[in-house]
Amino acid sequence: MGFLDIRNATKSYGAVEVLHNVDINVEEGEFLVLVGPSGCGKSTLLNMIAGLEDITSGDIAIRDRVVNGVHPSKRNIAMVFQSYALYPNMTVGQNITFGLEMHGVPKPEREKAMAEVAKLLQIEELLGRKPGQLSGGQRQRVAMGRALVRKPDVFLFDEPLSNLDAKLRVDMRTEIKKLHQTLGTTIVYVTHDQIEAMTLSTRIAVMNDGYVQQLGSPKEIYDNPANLFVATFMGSPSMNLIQVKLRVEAEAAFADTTDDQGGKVSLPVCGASAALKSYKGQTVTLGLRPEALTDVEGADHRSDHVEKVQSMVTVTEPAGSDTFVTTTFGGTNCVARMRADADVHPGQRAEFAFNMEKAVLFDPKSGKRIV
Amino acid sequence: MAARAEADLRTRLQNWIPKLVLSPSLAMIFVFVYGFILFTLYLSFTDSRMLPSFGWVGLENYSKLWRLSHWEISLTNMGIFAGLYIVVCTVIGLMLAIFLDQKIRGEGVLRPLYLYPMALSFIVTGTAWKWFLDPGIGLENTMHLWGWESFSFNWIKDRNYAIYCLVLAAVWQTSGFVMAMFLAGLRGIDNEILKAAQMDGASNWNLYRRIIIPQLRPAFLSAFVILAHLAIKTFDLVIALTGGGPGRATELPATFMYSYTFTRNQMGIGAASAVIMLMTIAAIMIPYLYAELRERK
Amino acid sequence: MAAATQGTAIRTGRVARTFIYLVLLLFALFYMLPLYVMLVNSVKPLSEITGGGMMNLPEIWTVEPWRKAWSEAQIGVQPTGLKPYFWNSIKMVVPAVAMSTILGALNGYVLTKWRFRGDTILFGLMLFACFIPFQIVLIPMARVLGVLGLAGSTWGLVLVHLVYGIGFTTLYFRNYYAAFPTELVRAAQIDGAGFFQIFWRILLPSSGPIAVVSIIWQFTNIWNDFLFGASFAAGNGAPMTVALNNLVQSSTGVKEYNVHFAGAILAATPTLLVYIVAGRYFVRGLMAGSVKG
Amino acid sequence: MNKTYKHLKLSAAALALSVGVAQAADVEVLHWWTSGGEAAALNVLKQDLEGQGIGWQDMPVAGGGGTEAMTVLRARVTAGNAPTAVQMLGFDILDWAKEGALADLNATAAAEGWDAVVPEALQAFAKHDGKWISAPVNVHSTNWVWANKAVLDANGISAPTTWEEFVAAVETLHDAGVTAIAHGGQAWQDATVFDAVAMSTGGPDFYKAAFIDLDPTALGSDTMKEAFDRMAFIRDHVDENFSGRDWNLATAMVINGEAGFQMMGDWAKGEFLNAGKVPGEDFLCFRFPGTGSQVTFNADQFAMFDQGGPVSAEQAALASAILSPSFQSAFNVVKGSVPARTDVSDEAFDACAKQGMKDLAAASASGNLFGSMAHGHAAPASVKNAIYDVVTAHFNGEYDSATAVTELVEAVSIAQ
Repeated sequence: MGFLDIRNATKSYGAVEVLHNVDINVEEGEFLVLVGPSGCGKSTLLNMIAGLEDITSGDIAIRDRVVNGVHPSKRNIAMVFQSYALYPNMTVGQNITFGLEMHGVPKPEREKAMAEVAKLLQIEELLGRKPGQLSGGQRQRVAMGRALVRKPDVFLFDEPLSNLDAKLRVDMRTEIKKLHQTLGTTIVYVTHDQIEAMTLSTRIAVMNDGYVQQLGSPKEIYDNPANLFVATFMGSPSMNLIQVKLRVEAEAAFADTTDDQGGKVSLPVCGASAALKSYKGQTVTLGLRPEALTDVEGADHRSDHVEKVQSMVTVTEPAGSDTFVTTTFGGTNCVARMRADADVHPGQRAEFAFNMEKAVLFDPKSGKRIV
Repeated sequence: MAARAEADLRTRLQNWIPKLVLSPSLAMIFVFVYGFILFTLYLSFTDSRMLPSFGWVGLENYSKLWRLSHWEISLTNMGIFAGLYIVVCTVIGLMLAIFLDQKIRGEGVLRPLYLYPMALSFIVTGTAWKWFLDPGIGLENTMHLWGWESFSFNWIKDRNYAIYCLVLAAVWQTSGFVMAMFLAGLRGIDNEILKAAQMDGASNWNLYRRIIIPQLRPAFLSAFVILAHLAIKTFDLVIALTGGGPGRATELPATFMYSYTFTRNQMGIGAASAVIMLMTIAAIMIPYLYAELRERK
Repeated sequence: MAAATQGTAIRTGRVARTFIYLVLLLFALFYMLPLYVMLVNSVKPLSEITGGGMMNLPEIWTVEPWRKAWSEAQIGVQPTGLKPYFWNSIKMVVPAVAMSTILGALNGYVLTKWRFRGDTILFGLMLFACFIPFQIVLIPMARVLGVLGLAGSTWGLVLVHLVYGIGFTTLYFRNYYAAFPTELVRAAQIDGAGFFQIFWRILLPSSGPIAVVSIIWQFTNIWNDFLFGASFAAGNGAPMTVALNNLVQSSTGVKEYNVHFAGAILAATPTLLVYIVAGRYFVRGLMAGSVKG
Repeated sequence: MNKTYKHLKLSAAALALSVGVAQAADVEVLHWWTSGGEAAALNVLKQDLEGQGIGWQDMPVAGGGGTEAMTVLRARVTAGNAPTAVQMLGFDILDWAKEGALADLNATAAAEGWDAVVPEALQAFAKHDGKWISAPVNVHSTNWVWANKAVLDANGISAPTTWEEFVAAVETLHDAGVTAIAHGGQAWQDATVFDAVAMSTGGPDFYKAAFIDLDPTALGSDTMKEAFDRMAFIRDHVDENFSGRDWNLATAMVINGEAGFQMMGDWAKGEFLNAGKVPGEDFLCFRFPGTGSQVTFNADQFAMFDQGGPVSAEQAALASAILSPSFQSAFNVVKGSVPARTDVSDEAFDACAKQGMKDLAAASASGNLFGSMAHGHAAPASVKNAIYDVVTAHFNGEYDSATAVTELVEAVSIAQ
């Protein structure tokens, strides 16, 4: 039994079910990120935790108290909104203490709490201003201050960084992480940005079409995606997916595909399970992250399963730290992540190193990973 | 298993308060608007004359109504009046709004000048308008005094043209208001789009025709609703300017209804005409409301 | 909102600008005309008016008609002028405008921020109610007011204007609040603010522009109403328009046009003032809400 | 008693404690006399009552010759809050009497002998079912012609007494370049002229058959067509701008010598007098040509609304004050009309009024006193307005006389 329990929660609007039997337990101090494309139900779920949307069936419990039907203000939660939702007619100080005021906290205490939060977030000099006079980053801090001052059981963040420019977003991301580490608070955080999900979370729930596709630590999600959706959604550039034919020879399994010229490429699959072998002779999807497809020099030396294959380079995209190289395997475009100084040129063939230890295979029909 | 917290009192109250807050307004609307409409519908089937009475006469009032050339005239007039009024107000309103939007010096003075007629009822301005339109003392006379002897403006006296005088005065009253609505719409348009279009080499004319005016759709719709509603309710204007004359040339359904219900003691026929008016309004407004409200959902 | 005073980015040439100024000025003259006629004739002696020349400036200027219209013109059997009726109107208009605006704001708030099944239909019904011709409600309304014991009282009139005004005020506020970020309401809910606290502390302080539109609209309509005022007010409680009508429409006897004009302007002063004082915010308010469909 | 009103009255009685019915010893009077002279005259009545300790709550609603006031009255009665006394005309009184809404004034009438002094044709509108239900204030006669004496003299015209003479006079003026007839093109003014023209064309029996008995044969007769033709003649001899003009502006045209004649009720006299004109010297008043011995009239009366019991002392006092010879004289001198009782001294009146009083007495005695159709004393409001529609449409050239006759028959039948 967790700190925040979501048990079999379902949400329907009329006859349309938008959230299907969600089960998540969040431990105290955990940083759970709900990630997924827009319309996947992540914000609905957050709003249900907040009490802003009714729960159609199932339960949500905070500290073992079922909060279905409990007013948002009685759940001891705080929320940071995408638009920050700062009250435009109040000063920053009033914004921060409004919640305390509504809960009947006496003025001196409110002032004290406000001062602490302002210090923590370094917004002391902004307290007398109106939200209209603040920059995006400042508004973001005020919004967090408003949440922090309540000392809630659970913090809810609804895409809090999506209105910031790229640089600020990275800074604020770090700041949020730091706050979480300092204060040890329990956080549920909604985003559509998989990098935010990866960097911030202790656990991620990837959602799509109202289902939780996979719940796990960032590493689990990244390395062992449960299905094709998770595989492609997480990671940038996204995972290369190559249609391969599974060939089983005695204990070993091979994924057969072609290079850019139609030449045969056979990649040994390491640690083939019985389940995998049952796909013998069938077409399956081979998933390989760009960083597992590199130039030879850049290949992971600890890996014993590096396969080298020649193929034509179509596009190179130097990104400073790395160079992304596009080529073709099995008729699909694949992106390889090479070292910045790798000697590759569009229109020339180059040698690609496949780190097969990192390869995952999916059933192309169900999209599920073959374990 | 955790204790199940029942929806607390406050939460349940919070669910009811919005409906409670809305209910007095709804109750008032249902009684004073829809209740009265039903009452009027009922009256239209009765032999009510001076006061409501409840002798059922079926459709007699309707058949009488359609035999009255008076009623036909007021319907035709409504068509002419409403059509012209809405179109002219929209055109003038839009033109003034576009012109005022050209960084005009003195906009602050002009805007209230255009708007103020909306503040005045025709009980107030009726006499002035009557004078102004009267060839004997008004514009025509003034022009003659100023030396333009051949000037002629006697529409109000001509039963074929008097209805246009109503349009003129009505346009005077509301076109400024329409201007304000369009101006608000224009000010809401993103200037970057305009800059982009200018770089694309669009002439001012094309800019307005192809880019700006299409973006004013909401303003057009709001203007239409307000103008249609004012056109249908036009009553004071007719009473103040022409009294329905010359002859019956400027009777409108609202004056018809009033006259049959109150001055002619034929409340049944008055109610029948009201029902037909309401049905007409409904026929125009319900599709509009349906489209508008569904879209926004 | 500074946008309300700035024009478009479009450039126009010198000739075009001259033309535009010309048209704008012409229309300004057109709009001013009736007011000019009223003003100029209200400061003439009657003999000058009957002598013709309605556009001419007075030869002898006089404020006598104004004084007469205000304090000693014959409205009923006693020469009271319009003065007492002015206060009657104020007593009716202020509560009616205030109540219809507040109710409209609350309705708009509920219909946008506390949506429930069927709310759109209810709103549609409220909106359609704006179109009811007032002539048909006179008799049933009289009956209801009689039953409620409000016949012949100022509160009866306030009720009538409230009923037929909330459709419009609700429309204005609903469209305005539709553009108001719902997240603010949610944030306030989480902060523990209740239904009315959210309305009072969060929405209302930001409702200035649309409140101006609603107040202007209601004030003008209610102040200018004649039909209800004449039918539902008792004699000495009659509003300004009824008194003005009694002054202007007297059946027989000499028509003192200069007094009539002075009276008409007097009767229109409050609405004119409202337009002049609040007019600056009017376009702003329309921008902020009511033209967004 | 009509059911509708009874129903209303019951609830009115139930509410009487909480609302509306004027406080004891007060009368609330709904009227539309708001112009200076009228209101001043009414003030006489007010002071009379106040002398008896009865307060006067004024409820003036001007507009449309009383139509606004009638609308308000209906709202007030429907609300169960009827005024104590209401100024009313002709059929309105009878309609309300039929609803059982009016108080019985028989006691006052008997005590003061109204039956003997009020002309019988007028009693027809003041009594219902043998009971007095209203107190007549005055009698206006509507078939007057007002003429500018100087204009007539200049063209060698004397007051015409027959239609032919009138035609000749009008044409003389027309040829002299003077607007022959001053007229205001409003439905009630058109109808006022039509009243006199019809009386002149067809005589009193025709008038009665057409407008009072609403006999379709009379309405559709050739005589009626002839009347419409005469209207067309009049239409041809009014000025260009007649449409929509107020009657007093038309009167001003006669006063200023811009026009020769105006056909209008006796209230027009006030305009002449106010302009400092002297009857017989500056202007002439005479009956419409061909109606020399007839008088068409309308009469303002005050009806007392039944306050849920016998007539109240205040109402009786008001009624009695209205019929008192002193008030009748004082009021009518100002108003231009003649007293509703025939025994009032004509001492205070001017020449035209003296003439009017004589005519009234004579017409009443000879059975030549008829209610004016145009002013709601011949037929109910619905019929009156239906006739207005046709007369005004014809007058404004919407259709010819033959069509007008057919339309008239149709319109009257729909309105009944």
